[in-house]
Amino acid sequence: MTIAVDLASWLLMLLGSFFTIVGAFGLVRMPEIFTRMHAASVTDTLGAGLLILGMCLQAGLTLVTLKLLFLLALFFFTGPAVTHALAQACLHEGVRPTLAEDRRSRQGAPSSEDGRPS
Amino acid sequence: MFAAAAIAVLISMALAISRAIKGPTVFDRLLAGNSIGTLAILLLAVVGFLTGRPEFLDIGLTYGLLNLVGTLAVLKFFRHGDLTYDAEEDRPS
Amino acid sequence: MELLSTLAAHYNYVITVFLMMAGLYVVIARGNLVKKLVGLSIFQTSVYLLYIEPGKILGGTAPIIDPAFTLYSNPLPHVLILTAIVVGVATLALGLALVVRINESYGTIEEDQILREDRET
Amino acid sequence: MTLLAVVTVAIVRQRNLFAVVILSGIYSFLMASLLIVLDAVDVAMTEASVGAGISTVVLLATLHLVKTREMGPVRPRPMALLITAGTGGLLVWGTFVLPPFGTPDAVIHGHVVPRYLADTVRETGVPNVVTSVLADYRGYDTLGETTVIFTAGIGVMLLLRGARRRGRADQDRAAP
Amino acid sequence: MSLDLILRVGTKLILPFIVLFALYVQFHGDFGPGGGFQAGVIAAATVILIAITFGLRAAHRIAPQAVVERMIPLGVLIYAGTGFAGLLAGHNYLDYSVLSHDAAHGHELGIFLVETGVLVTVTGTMTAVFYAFAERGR
Repeated sequence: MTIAVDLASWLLMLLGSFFTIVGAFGLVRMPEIFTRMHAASVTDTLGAGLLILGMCLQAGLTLVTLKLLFLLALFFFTGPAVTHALAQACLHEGVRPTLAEDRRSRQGAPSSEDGRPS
Repeated sequence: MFAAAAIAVLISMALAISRAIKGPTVFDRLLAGNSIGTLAILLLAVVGFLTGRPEFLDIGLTYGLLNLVGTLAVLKFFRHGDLTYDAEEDRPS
Repeated sequence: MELLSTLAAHYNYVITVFLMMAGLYVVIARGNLVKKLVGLSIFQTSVYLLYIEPGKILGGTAPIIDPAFTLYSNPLPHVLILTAIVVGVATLALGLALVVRINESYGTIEEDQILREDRET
Repeated sequence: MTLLAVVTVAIVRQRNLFAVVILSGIYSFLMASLLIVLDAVDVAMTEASVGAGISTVVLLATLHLVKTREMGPVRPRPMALLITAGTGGLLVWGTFVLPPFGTPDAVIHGHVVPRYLADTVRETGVPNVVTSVLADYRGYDTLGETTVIFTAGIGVMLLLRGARRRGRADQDRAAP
Repeated sequence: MSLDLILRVGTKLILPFIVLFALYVQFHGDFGPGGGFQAGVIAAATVILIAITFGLRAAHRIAPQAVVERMIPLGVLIYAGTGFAGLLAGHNYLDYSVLSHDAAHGHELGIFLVETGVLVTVTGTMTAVFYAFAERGR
């Protein structure tokens, strides 16, 4: 029984680690901000979720598990909120640039300039 | 197994930091910063299990909450140019 | 060769000193007052590291008494640094308030321009 | 640890102050993770909450009030570089006499700490040694710390609130 | 304002748990990491979060400025008063043994009171600093 639980948790943690690294690679390799957001959300949901589930299985039924689940809930609530706000801020910035000084610093890398007025 | 997970999280962290340093826009940096916050929490949990004292997840919760506050503050600042702007309140001139 | 092995044994101190010097460089060389304050806080964090690092014992755990463990890291630096962090954030807030006031009366937060205006008056 | 150094260099080189703020938040997270590894859980918690939360917000609020870009030219000042390099070299040389990392028989583990570790549960009933030393054995320190926060809060309020009233009176009306 | 809808609902869901967590950090500080200072910062972060998502006025409704300002000296007074309790009973300043019939319990109680003082001061100061900076921008 314990071997089965260990095996399952190891599998989950391996998968979680894999997705975490995939997300981080996406964060580096993706060409622009919105696609990077997708990559980062992989880390936030799949990677963190699987890792935490694996650790839950390791911890058994204790206060630690409760805290881990609370952490998971925190990720699931805040991740979308932050990503949504980030995307909105990007769009807002692209459509109506309010900070002129900041735009000037961005002209060096035009590839990241998305969200132009549609 | 925990060691492998810790190494994976560390590698991800390094990649995210490279994005945070390179990142052409402020939003890239912010996204990377948020990811680093998440990864730091994961690293903390994994290290806690690695050293056999997993009671320290409170710190992880603190990280999460404060990460949320910091990121939202920056975003709010960028959208409205003001930290506490509220669209519903008619501002006294 | 001996120098290299000594360096490897003290690698943490080397990094700490590097951080400290980075903070010091920012404080000395940069004119922007906000940047100076950020540099000051980097310097502070490096000092925290300098205190915490000797307190760590390899194989020890955090100093919260538990019958399952016998070897604990040194709690005394933690206490001192806890106080230092609090004082640090108080200093940061006060310094930023001063920066805001300086910006209001001078119109700039660059040290060079402030000094120039002082000389002219 | 090396990651921390990289982020520091980035902070030094960055001119956009927003990016500096975000990077310092990242720096603070990394520092907190490092402190966890060094067993300083209380300190890590404080550092994370202060660095990532309060400092970021306060710095942003300041940036809202002042200019957001650093004006001066980013040229390396040779004198400052020389001074920092010299001081750094001396300090590294000085650390060579310190005991190597993580040895349990270093000098600082010998004096009062064993007593704290052995007696704290019996004397105060609090298993967290950091809390007991902070609030009990070294209570005067903490009283001073609280006073420092108190003073800083008073100072910030004096600096920012008083003048605002006067400024508004100048501009709009002589409201009390 | 519908643009902020997701943010507001998410924050509303999270907020009570943050307050609960701050109290947990405060009272569990004897047995795990945490204590007055950390709990104070988290509580102040709650107010800041409210101010960010719902506007400064909402934050003022929840934590009025007068209350926040009075909290700063109140915490110092709690701390110093705990010390004077020992002094009045004929012991040294900040000696907690007299607070209870048992020395260990007295110390425990003393640590608790002291941490409460730190909590009150830190919450007040951080919130007051944030208010001062935020109102300056108006």
